[in-house]
Amino acid sequence: MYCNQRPEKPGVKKGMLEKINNMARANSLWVTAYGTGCGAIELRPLGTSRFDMERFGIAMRPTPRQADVLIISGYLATKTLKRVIRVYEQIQDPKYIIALGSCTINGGMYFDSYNTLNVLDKYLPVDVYVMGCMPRPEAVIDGFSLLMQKIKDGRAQGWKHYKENLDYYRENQKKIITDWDLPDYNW
Amino acid sequence: MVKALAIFLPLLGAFINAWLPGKSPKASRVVSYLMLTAGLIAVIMLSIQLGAWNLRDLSDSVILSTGVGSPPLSINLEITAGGTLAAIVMYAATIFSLHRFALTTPKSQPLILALLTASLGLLFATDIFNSFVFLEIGSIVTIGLTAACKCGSRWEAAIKAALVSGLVTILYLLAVAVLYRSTGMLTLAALGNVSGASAVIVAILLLTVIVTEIKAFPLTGWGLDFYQGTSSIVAGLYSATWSLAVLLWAAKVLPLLPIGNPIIYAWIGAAGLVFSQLAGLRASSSGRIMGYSTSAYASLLLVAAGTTTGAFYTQTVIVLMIFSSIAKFSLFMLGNPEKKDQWSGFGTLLFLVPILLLAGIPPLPIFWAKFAFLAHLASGFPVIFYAVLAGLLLEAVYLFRFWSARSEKTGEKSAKRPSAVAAVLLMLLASVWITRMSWGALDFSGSIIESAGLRNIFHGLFAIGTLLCLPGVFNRIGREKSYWFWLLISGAALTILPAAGNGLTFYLLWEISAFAAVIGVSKGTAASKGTFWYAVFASLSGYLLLGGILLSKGSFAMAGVPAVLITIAALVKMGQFGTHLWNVRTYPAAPGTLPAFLSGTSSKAAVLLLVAVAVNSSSASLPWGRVIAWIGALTALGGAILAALAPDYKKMLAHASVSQLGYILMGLGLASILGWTAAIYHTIHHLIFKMALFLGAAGVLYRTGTTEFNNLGGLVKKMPWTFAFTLISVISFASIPPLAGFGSKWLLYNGLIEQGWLPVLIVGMFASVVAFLYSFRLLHGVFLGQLSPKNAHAKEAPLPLLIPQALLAMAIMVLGFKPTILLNFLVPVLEKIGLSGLAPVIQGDMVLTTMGTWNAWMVGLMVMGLFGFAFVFYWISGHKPKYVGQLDIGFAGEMPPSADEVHYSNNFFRPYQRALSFLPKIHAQKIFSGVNKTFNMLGDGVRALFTGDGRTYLAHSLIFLLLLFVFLNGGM
Amino acid sequence: MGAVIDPATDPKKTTHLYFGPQHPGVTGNMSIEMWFDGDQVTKAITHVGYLHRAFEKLMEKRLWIQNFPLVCRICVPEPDINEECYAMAIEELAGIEVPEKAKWIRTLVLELARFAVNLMAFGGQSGTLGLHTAGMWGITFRDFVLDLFEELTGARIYHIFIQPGGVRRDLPEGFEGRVEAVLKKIEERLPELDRLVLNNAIFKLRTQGVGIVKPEWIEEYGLVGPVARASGSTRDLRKDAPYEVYNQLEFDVVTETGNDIFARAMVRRREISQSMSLIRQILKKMPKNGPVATKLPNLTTWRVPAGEVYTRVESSRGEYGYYVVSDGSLTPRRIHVRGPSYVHAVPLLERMLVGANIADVSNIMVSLTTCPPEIER
Amino acid sequence: MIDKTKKELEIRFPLLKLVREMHNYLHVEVEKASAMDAILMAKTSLGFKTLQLISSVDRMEENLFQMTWILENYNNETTLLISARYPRENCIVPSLSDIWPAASAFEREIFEMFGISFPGNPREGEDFLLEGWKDIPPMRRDFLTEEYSMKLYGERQPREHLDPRQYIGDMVGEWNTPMGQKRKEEK
Amino acid sequence: MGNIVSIVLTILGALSWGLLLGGISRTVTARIHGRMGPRVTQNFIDMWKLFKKTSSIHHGGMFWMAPMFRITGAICVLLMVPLVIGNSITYNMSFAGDIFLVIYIMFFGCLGMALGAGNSGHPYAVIAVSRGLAQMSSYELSFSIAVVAIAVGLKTFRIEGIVEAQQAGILSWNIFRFPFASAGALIAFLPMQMAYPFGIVLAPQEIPIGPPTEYSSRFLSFMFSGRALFGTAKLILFVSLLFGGASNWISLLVKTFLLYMYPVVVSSVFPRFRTEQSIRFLWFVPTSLALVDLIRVML
Repeated sequence: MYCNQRPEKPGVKKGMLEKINNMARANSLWVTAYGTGCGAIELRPLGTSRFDMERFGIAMRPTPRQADVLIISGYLATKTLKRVIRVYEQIQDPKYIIALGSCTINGGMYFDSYNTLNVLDKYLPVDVYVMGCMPRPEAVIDGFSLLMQKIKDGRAQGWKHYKENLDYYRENQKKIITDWDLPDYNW
Repeated sequence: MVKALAIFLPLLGAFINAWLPGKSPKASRVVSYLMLTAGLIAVIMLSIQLGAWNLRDLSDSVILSTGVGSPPLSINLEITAGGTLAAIVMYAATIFSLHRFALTTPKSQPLILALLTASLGLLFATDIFNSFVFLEIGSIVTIGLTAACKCGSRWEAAIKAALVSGLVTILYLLAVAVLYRSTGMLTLAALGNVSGASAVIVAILLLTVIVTEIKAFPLTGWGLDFYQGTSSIVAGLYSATWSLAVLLWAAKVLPLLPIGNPIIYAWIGAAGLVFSQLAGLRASSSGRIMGYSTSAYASLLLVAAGTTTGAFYTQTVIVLMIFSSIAKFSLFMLGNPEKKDQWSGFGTLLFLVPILLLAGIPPLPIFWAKFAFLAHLASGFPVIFYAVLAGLLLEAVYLFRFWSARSEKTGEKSAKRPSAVAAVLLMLLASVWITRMSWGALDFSGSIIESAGLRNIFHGLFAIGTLLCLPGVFNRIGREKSYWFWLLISGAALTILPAAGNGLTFYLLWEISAFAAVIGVSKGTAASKGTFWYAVFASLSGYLLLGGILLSKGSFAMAGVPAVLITIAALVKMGQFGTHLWNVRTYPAAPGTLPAFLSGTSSKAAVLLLVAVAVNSSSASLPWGRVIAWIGALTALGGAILAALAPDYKKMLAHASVSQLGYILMGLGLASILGWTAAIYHTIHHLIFKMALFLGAAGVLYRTGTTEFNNLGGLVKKMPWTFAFTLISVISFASIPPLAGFGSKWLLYNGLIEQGWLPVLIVGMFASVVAFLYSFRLLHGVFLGQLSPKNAHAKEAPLPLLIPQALLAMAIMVLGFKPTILLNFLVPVLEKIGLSGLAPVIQGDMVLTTMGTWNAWMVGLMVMGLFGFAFVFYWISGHKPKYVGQLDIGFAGEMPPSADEVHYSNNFFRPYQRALSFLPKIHAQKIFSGVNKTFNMLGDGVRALFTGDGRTYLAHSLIFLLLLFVFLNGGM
Repeated sequence: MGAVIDPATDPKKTTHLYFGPQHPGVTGNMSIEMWFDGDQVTKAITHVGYLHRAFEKLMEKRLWIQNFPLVCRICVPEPDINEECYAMAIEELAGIEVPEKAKWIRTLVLELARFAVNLMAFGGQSGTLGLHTAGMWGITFRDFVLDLFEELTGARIYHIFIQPGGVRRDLPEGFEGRVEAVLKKIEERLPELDRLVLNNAIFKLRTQGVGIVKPEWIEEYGLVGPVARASGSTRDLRKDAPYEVYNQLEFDVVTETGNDIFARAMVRRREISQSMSLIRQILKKMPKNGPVATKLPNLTTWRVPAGEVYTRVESSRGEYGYYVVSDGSLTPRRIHVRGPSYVHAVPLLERMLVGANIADVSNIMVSLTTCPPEIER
Repeated sequence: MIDKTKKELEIRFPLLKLVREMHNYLHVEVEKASAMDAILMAKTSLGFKTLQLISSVDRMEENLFQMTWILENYNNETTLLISARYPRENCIVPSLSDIWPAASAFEREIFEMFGISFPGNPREGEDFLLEGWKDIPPMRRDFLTEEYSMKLYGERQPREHLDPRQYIGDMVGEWNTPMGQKRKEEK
Repeated sequence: MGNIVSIVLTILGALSWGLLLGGISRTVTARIHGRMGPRVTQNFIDMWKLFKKTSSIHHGGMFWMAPMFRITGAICVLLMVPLVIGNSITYNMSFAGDIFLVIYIMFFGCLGMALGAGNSGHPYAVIAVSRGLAQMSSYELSFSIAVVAIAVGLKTFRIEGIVEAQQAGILSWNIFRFPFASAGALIAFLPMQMAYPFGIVLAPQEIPIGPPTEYSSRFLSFMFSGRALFGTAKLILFVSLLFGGASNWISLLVKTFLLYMYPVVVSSVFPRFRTEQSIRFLWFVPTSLALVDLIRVML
């Protein structure tokens, strides 16, 4: 029914071709359409005339299978975290996470809430954080350009990190998702 | 001495028995058996002596005089050759039923023997007063037997019988008085001597008596109630002895009646046949159905008396009456349906043979009589012919309904009864014997299709189609035991079919094939409904075909009405334009590989029939070709839409089959070379892919036990080869190049445009696009999507099913890539037939028409090349995707609940359905139920005559008498 | 519509699917669990809680004034009503008088917010049907309004502008002119948007007669706002229970009788015009001078007197209520937020979707302008 | 209008307390035994046909739950709040879900948040806001959200840099995991 | 040999042209929205990125093979249509079949796509296929009526023949000679290109996002190139059928570009139909238009 294999360790690729690939990856970031939090409201102006993220090749894709980037637009409730893990693992490599808002960094104003996790980094490998509550569209674009730069430099390796340290992430995830019913390996 | 013994041994037995009873039942039984066996031997000897077994000449007779003086004081019997045959039946029936009486009503043995004596007496009586005596004995014994049996409404039945016999007595005695007064003689021959007013009176009175006694239509009521009221054993014995005797006596008397023009019998009979069979449609209890059937045969007797004379009359009547009696006897013996006892497959079959016999299905004996008789009618009495045809069809309908209702209760224990088994065996033997007699000459010398090429194509198709279905019969489930035998018979008959040299041969093979298949279908689990529909529509097409053949005197060179009838017969067989109902019900019900045979192979018999009609006509075309093409086009469209909405794999294939046959009709309707090329090409193509699909369906059914789309899905993981072959077939019938299906469409469209039939073309093209809907539905519903956990155990279909599919898939490839192999053979053949239009030009691999080009080989190379290139590119580009489970889908971030729930299957094309909703919902189903309702209403109307009240029946008789009087008097 | 199959009776005949949370057609982070037969929904269950941040729990832990940053986050598109509602409750409990000018500014802020939301929702309605042009334009127009907010409050989305006893600051210099300029700019483009959406034959085909809210459901479910007003209701708290200065403004309650999605779009469209007129009236009638806030006690030790109150404000989605319980301590005892989406998205949506086409699910949901955070808080 | 409502209610039920009375606004507290009767009477004969909210306040000190039903009369814009107090242990309150379909969702939430049971609500116990919650109902006063959050989601991360750029910079995505820690130490 | 070279060049050229047109159309749509829009080469970058993603998943054989079906079907259509009239080397495979073959071979890719979607097991994909097939069966009706009307009117099914018959000046183009049939075919062109208001197959807000919902990475890039190729092939086919074909490369590019802009512009101003509305519209409006010319031809 589901996948039952551990993910393979991705190899390290270098060379000219990989640089070209990275250029292409950086200039064609497809974002999973999943507004996980309140930051999603600022993603909509991002697509319209003033900010127009399509200029950078950033587009929204409705399904995770076809996307490259997952935007965590703010705090994550535990109920959402489960879905986000599922969505993230269904994105194909290489994949990146941009986390918006202070609340993803250390809990922000919800640091003492029983239902929102504080440090997203423990559960998913974040490539770029964007500060603010909520971040302005300009800030989000800035985050994207940072991500693009990281991809071009070959430093956006969160997905590799996730695969290498899957046990660590799983342990953390299972700690807070009490009714864990996701498959352990899930691509 | 032998003669007398033959008649009076039973009487002696009766007396002994009457004297013995109570003291030693065993002794009485021994006596009875002794007497009866001796009598039987005597009768057989007599029959051999008279040469009755020859059947062609039944005129011999011996006179047996008893006592002194002349009748009526003595009993003078004329033992005719035919009569001896009937006497054998009577003896045999009595012997067979004796032990059952011994079990139920031991004291009735004298009555039984008396009944036999009365029957024999009546059968051979030459004197009108002697006849009266036997009639009276028979009536009284009947009443006694009825009253002695242990069934609920026996008294009613007995009293009704008594009332009627009272009336009959009065009328009969009146007639005797008048006759005697007029001629001074009481022999039957004297009837010819009366003249004037007394002749009329005698005729009217006796006719009323006869019609009442034989239970022909207007005076059927009491007989129905009698059959319904009494126990099955009494009814069985009654129909095999007394009823048979009365019928044959009537047959003897009727020609002698002093009526100006005997055609009046035929009119009474024909009208009675239609009306009583209409009423029969409403009958539900077995007794009543037998009653109606008796009425049908009585009516046939009247028709025969009115239209035929001499030896032919005798033969017809003897065969019809004797075998119908045997059939009824065995049906009654096989049990009373109300008892709801369980039946095995063998029991069902046992039950089917008498039904087939009654319905007049070849090669059973009644068919021969009916065939000759109908041929005679067709040559001289067209209106009566149509009426009789319609009546017989109606009879077949209710008989088959009776059987299907009966076989629904099949299951555990067999209710085999030795007597019934014997009767059935006897019938089968008799049929072999009578077939040998060759009433109509079977002819294989020159085929109805002169062109050897065409003939060979059809021979090959039928043979291959049958052969490919055979391996799969080894994989069957449960009750579907011996359908392979019937498949083989049906296929064999089909294979010979193109060689048939005349109409009769064709019809015979056609019906054998159809009804062997009916029996095969009945082997399926829960197949009763499907079998019923198939049997009814097979009868319909059979009777239409018969009508056409008879009207054109057995030859296929025909035009006008016979051609139309035969065309309709073919359309019914193909399930076109509303008659698809039987396909849709039969194919899902049929067991194992039988649907593949039915849809792929058997339906091609209709194509052959149409081809035969067309090639034998003067212009090498079908009557009303344009109408036929339209029927084909509309059926193609309607069938495709219905297929898209079907919820069941086999049902969908059935609709699809009907739809695809529509294309063949479009081609045949064209009557141009291109059209025919397309039609024959598509015939072959349809055989190939439809067999492959149905064999695939058989595999799926075998492995999963279901064909409902809701319960299937995802089987590609389990049955990859079946899927691959199905996919090839689907791509082909969706007419996607480079597989074979495109060729037929291309040729057809070219043909249609050549003739300028653009509207037909548009409908056809639309239908071919709608075919995508169901082609995908089929693949998805069964093979794609989520695999239900229930089917997780399923394996690949067994090899006997797979190998034929593989061969067929290969054939599709070959036909698709190199259609010129076929076209090079086909086009010259068709050019010779004399069709209009230009033939396609074949240059190497290129096929050219005046407007279009098609190079299947290049297209095939291109597609395969590109596909192969893409394939290789996939491999060498180092793309190694990871296989994930079926539930690992992007499910909006949630977890899919279960494969069953996620699989999308029910109401697959609901938006399409909704878009269609502006159309009035004309379902063929509704039309047919409308027809059914109308017939039921008519039937009810007729049925209302038979109130079940004895007085009404008396009134009927009197009214009949009055009407006869008015009518005959006016006539004179 | 054929007979509706109950998934419980025949699971094989229905397909079970989640519409959301990760779904482009769903409004925010929520999901609808659906069973459908063919493409007709036979059963729907709304799932919420993906955004549950425990606001009500957190508010019990924080000072009265500290809760302002929290309450505005309860509704993302239109945060000001939360501030207004909460402020009204505190004022009611503590008996604080709001200066006249502050009332006008609050009304202005509320109307601007309603204006912005309706622009987005009106365009978004056609956006779900694939007419992205209108959706893009609507969000672009809204951006102009957000600029005004940014100038006024310093933030685009979460303004935290209203405070007990007034607002944070007075209008900046020349603000009226800039508001007028934005209104004018949008007003010029609106006819084009109308032509694109309301005059679009296919938009009408998709929305008329779809997503019917029967008038008798209004009282049964407690429907409010445009959803109720599109079904013939004439309820509008601004008219019926006026707060701030709405009783000094001239406007008619927008109401339609179509009961369907088109009527709801029409209500929103007409409320855009209404808001523009109201904003103009406010700018015209607003007193030029005067205090904008009352002096409050030391906020770190401020104890709001004990008591319970339920305050209501008309938001762009309808009546918005705060049930505030104070026990006289530094922090609130209990704050219960009642957003209009609560009944719209849970019981009403579950009922509306039964028998709906799967193509219309998103359409129907967007027409209710569901805002999940106000359901789950 | 309000006076009439108050009078009608007073005749039938002993009002424990008149909590607040304003223009078109009435908040009364009744005995828990008569709460349902009062609500039904308000619906049937006083015109309060709409249920706006069902709320619950945890009065832990008094060992009580205070239930409040907020009803509205749409015809004259009157709000009626009816409160009743129930003992805190094994609290059972009659359900209104067969009278107002909207009540079901409110009651599900209160069941989840306070553990107050509403027998008669067919959908009671279905997950509403939380998923797989195992602790005591979170809205109870004795549930300590901060401690819970600390325990489950970890301490709030202290800032090491004041420059946000550095804080969220390149190290993000690596330093929480064991491997990241090692790398960090190496640096 | 020359033929093979021509075929290879045709495929590569059509792929690039299709992707470029896609990029341009994104820009045009963005301009209508009031945005800048992406670079015109964005589609190439997307393709490259998808092709070079390092992992991908599949759900079984048909899922795996569907993009191959798609590409094969698209290239077949492409090769069956002569590109530049008079330049026989660009006729590619068009000698092997006529317009009927083209109509039917168009389904090859669609069926493959549908099978892949079915094998993915995702209900949305299957719903989309059900919608798509239902719609396809409707627009093919009007399209085939139009084609039959034109072919019968010109007395040839061969595409070269149809194009050659239009070489006598602009008024001999079929769009002027068969205006109603052309109108019907052009309306059918919209759903063929999945343009709104007929874009019910890839409806992101309803069934995200139709058949390719499970496709990722390299599969998706194949899918997109198939789509680009198929789009170009259909453009060339329509140019040949209605707009006089192309007598040189420039006119081929200009005509296909202009024709491509037509669905792009139309889809910017219409929302989607519901499936049954779309089907009914296609059954009645374009079909009746095309029937007018068919009847004219018959008389």
